[in-house]
Amino acid sequence: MELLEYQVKEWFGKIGIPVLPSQRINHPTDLKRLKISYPVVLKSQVYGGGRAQAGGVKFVETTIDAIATAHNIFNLPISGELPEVLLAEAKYEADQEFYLGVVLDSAVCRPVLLGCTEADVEWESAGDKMQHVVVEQEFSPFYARRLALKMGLHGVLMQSVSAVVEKMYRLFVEQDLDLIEINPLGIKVSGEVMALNGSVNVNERAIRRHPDIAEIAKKNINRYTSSETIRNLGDWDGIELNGKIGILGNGAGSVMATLDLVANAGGKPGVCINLRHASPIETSITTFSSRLEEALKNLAADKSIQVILINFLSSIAQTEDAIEVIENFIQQHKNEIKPQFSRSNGNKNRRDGQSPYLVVRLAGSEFNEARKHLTKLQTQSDTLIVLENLDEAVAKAVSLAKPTTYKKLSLNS
Amino acid sequence: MELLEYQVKEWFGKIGIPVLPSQRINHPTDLKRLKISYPVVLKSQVYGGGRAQAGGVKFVETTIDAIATAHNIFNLPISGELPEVLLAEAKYEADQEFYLGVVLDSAVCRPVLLGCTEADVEWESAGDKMQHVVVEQEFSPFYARRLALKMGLHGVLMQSVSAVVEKMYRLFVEQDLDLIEINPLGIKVSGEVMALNGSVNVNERAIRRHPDIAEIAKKNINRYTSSETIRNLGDWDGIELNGKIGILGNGAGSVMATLDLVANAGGKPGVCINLRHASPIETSITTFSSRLEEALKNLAADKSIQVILINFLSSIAQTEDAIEVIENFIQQHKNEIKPQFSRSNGNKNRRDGQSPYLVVRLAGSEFNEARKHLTKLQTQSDTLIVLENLDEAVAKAVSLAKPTTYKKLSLNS
Amino acid sequence: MKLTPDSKVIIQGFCEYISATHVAQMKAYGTNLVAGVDPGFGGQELLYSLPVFDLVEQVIERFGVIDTTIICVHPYQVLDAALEAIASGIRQIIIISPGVPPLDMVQLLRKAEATETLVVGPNSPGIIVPGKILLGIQPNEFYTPGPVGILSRSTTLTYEIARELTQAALGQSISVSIGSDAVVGSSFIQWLQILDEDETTQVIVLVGQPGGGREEEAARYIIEAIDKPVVAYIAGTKAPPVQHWRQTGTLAAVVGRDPDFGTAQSKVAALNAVRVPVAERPSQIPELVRKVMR
Amino acid sequence: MKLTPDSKVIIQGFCEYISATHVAQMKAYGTNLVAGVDPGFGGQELLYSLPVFDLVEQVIERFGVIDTTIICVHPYQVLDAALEAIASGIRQIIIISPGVPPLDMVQLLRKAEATETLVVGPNSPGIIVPGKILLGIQPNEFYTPGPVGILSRSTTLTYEIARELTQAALGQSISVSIGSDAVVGSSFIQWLQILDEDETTQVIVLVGQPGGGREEEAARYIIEAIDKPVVAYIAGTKAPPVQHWRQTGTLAAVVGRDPDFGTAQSKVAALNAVRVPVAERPSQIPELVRKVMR
Repeated sequence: MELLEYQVKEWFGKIGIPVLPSQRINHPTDLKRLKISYPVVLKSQVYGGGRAQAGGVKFVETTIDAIATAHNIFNLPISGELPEVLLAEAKYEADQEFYLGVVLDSAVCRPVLLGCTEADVEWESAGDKMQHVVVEQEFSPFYARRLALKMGLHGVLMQSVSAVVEKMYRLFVEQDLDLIEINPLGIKVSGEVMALNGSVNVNERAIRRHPDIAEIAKKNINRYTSSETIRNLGDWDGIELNGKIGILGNGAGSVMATLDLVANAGGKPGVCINLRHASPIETSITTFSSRLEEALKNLAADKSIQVILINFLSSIAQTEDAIEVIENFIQQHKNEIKPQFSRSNGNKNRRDGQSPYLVVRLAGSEFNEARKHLTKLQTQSDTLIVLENLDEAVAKAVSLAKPTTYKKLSLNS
Repeated sequence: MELLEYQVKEWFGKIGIPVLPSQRINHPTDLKRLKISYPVVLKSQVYGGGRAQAGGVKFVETTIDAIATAHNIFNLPISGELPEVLLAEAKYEADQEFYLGVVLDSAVCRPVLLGCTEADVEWESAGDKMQHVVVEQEFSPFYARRLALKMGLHGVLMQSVSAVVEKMYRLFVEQDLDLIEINPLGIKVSGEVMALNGSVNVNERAIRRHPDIAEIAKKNINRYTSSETIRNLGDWDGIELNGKIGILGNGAGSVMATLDLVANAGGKPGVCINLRHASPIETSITTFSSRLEEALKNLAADKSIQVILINFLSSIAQTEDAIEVIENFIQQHKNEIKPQFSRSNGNKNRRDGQSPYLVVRLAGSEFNEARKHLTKLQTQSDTLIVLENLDEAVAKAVSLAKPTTYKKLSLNS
Repeated sequence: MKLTPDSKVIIQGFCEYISATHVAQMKAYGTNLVAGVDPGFGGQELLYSLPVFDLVEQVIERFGVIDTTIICVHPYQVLDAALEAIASGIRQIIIISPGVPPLDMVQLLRKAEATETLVVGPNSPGIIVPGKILLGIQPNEFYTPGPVGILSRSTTLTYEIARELTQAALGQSISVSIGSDAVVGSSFIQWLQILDEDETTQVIVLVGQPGGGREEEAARYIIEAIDKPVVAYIAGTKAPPVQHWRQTGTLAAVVGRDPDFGTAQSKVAALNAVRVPVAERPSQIPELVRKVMR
Repeated sequence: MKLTPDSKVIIQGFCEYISATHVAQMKAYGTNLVAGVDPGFGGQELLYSLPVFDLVEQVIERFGVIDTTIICVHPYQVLDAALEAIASGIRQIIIISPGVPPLDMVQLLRKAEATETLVVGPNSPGIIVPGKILLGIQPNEFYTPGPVGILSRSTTLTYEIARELTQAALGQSISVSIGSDAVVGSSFIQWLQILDEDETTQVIVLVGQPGGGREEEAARYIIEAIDKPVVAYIAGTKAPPVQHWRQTGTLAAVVGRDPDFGTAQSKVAALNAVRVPVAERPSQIPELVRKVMR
């Protein structure tokens, strides 16, 4: 989970990373009570990069100027997002700008310190310019000095830059971050350093052990709601594609293998959900069946989904509960289909009111009973198919997903 | 350095150790704005133990009662100390009371967790009752569970007590403590725990890396001023005795050996100061010579000191500066002695206006020049003796310290 | 790695991912499961018909040296449980719990390396040696003794492949999942080495998925050091890349890795380059195994 | 412990306790002092006519493996400097700096034990092998080669005793101060063992002072394992006890130690109990040494 610049700078200030005097602006009129002297920079507080290029960062010289500019920035969407807050900050004349970062590298299973004597480097070509130090053992400040020296720094600047890296590392560990960056770090000829912009990514699994971050996460959770709840839930827990076949499985590898099978069989995978884990930012306790229930509800509500392919192979906690969820889902949608069909004449949206097909692949002795039971239901249902063989289940799902009869209606009409 | 109970409880609250609602009382009238409901406990905030027995802890039921009691406690000295602050705290009915502690054990070079299912244990006989766990490797909560189990706890209580120990350990490390205690920890039958009283000792060497503690230390420094500055400065840096021979040396072992020699030769050692280190709570930077100058000034001002015995054996930083300090001291006191002697007739205080003898033992080639130089001064001074042999220097110092002619004048007159 | 049926095993914690069925299955399989450790529940009752203790050291006092612990505590308590096991001299740790904060794992791995402790997982269903020992929650029904060693990072996908092999009458010598988290203990390389030395194993099936560089490392190691034939399957070749910040591509460039680093494509390419046959789907694996076994 | 004149030595940091004179003295004594490490001053100038580097690893790149580092950085930087040395493979560390926070030392000692690193100090003037090598700030003028090994916790008092021996024509084989802080690295026991094996050493002089239990431990070890005669001197027998909380007495009782623990009296008694002659004053030591040498 990302934090906004002003939140990051509060952390910086507390831990002793030098930051400029700044003020949070909730409304343009707040600028009348500005305690920083002009010239001032106004910065849109949005997630993601490219803010400056999009016009979200402006220098202002007077209060009138500032209020007008703030109005504009508040109304300027950046990557589709409007800022709730601006940050007003003193202007800083840096002689040089550096990049500093700490990131967890899963390939070496260690944090890596990153540093470059240029800011805003193109990552793809940063190979030569960007320096890195792997923090092999428990961190100690000498790792930060090693980075600063690799960056080609000496004397006082080497010491002040490594002191900043040391504090970044402390934040990294104390707050369970995946990433912390200062980009740029302003440098004066005098050797003074200043964190001009900062960003962090909090590891989502660790959020719940940091009450203050959990508080921010709770507010941010709106950014992940509706169809997005099922997207990007941590490590491969869900994938949103645009196809018509929704996939539910237990375990990331199993879900991905199913996705590959569907694609290889000529089908178009839609949302894929791994039910093994709850979202790490989920605040309430979930069970496998509650996650299954939620996922089925969301997929059924998604009009682009024609087929839901469930792939379960044994070792699911509370098998009975899970089967009951599937059964309830079928019952509920069987009841819905009839009256809806009668009303669907002349309805332009093909899928409206029609339940998606449910292809259920169940394998393993755990499911022997359930398979028999659901197979019985199959005969009473128009939309349920129960199978044991995975390849067959995939083939069935692909054949059931018919091509859509209209395209981009909303854009062309 | 000790902290007061209310400071310790602020730490407890922040780190999540359960504490009762409480309020700091700077003046009895503050009790009119008490936000805690009666009955309330008023506690004198003084250093050291025995507060309850001395009458510094009282239960009160009404505001009138509280104000009157607060007046009394503010005026009740405990071990000679008047409280500047009281703590008003909700009353707690504990079913049981435990002792918990974490202390650095220098013999095993590790922190030790301590726990006892009785509070206020007599330390001398605690052997059987008090449980301990040495924190051999990096701390992890299982050490706390080990302690709780050794204390004979089970189930929920084992877990809640070990959770408190875990947080105590975190404070111990984060704040560089020598000791942290909860005594007592109140226990309810329900399994609820409550830190009813807490104390910590901050390691004096680490104070400067904790700005908030350094702030408290700065205020506390008044407790260590005047003759007390030279006492108890960390580990063996100074010892205050009541004898007439003040001892200055370089290194704790050397100072103690000199002290022993003086005592074994029939002399009475007075204040002994190890000049090798500055006081750890000293805020300004000191040098060996500045410490020597300060120590000489303090010893000369101390009227009970008749002889100052300096024992220097090579390897002193800036030898020349140190010798210059001694020389200046002699010059200054030579000048003082003459006029003061003339005014000292009829003065009841024998030592008043008379400088102490200065026996300077210098050995090592570093002091060859200095010894020659001071030996020359010796001939011009009434009070300076320069020697190379330690035993001789000690013998001289002892012979110069004559018995006092009056005793406890102020008490008997 | 001590994987003999007589090696003594404990379970630390009983989370959602380990059920009474799993415990019963392990015992039925002959695993020498001596006790459970669950702080606060010591001595109170027999959980899943195992004696339960508050501390690992209490188990050791009672039963002597323990070879392996299976950790199923809350993800935030995994580090503590593992450090407790290490402090008690246990040198094989299998972590079932998913969701362990990665910086906890970094700390644990530093300690594990210093003490030469093998850590499998987290987010791993553990190890099965068909017919001999089950350490974890792999469903034994899909396994049968035989010559194929399975190395994987997945849970269910691992069983899927075992099932395909068993149905094709190809038994397994061992099946290990090193765990699907970004930061895990043991690597494919360590297990390739063990399987290469294992007398029962004739073919190795390597099951990968996107993220990290473990399959690429494995490919390099296979060409350098492994004599036995290897067959691979990589899930997620059709999955869109999930951009973990600067793990895939960008950080890779900085530290001198391929910009394709972490993708299923990169893994398939690395395996192709060392002539390891890569199956297109799980059901194709038995066929490839038979081919290389000839 | 490698104490031969060819072993390579560096200095990390130059605090008030190490002067140009000390560095010159070490070099004059033949100590193979190859470089200084002082972050921020690397390459800038020759400090005390030593090449100065920013990092220990830079020294090693240039001069190869380093045997010993003498640490004189600010007390709050001692832990970092020592960890840097350990990470660079240095396995002998002498810490001169006084005032190191004790919890930093606890952390360092855990790491030192795990890596089998010898840590002498903090607050130690180091080691001298008269006529061979000087590692630290002991003034060599008081020393002369001979058969007496000195083990101490003090600084100046150690030289005082060396001076007494030299004046009495009793040379020294080695003189080590383990440091006068409460928490220090190497113990008397370790050094007693080294001196017992050292061919040059014929008599050992043990110099103690109040605090901790190192002298008592040493006494127990002497009776168990040391064949060479030992003479002792304990400073502070007339000093009033400084009550470090529950270090002296009270904590002792809890963890099963003598309530007298930590006092000079306890140390003298422990040495008397194992028939180690205890001198009353430094000038008496040569006499006692001669007596036991006969």
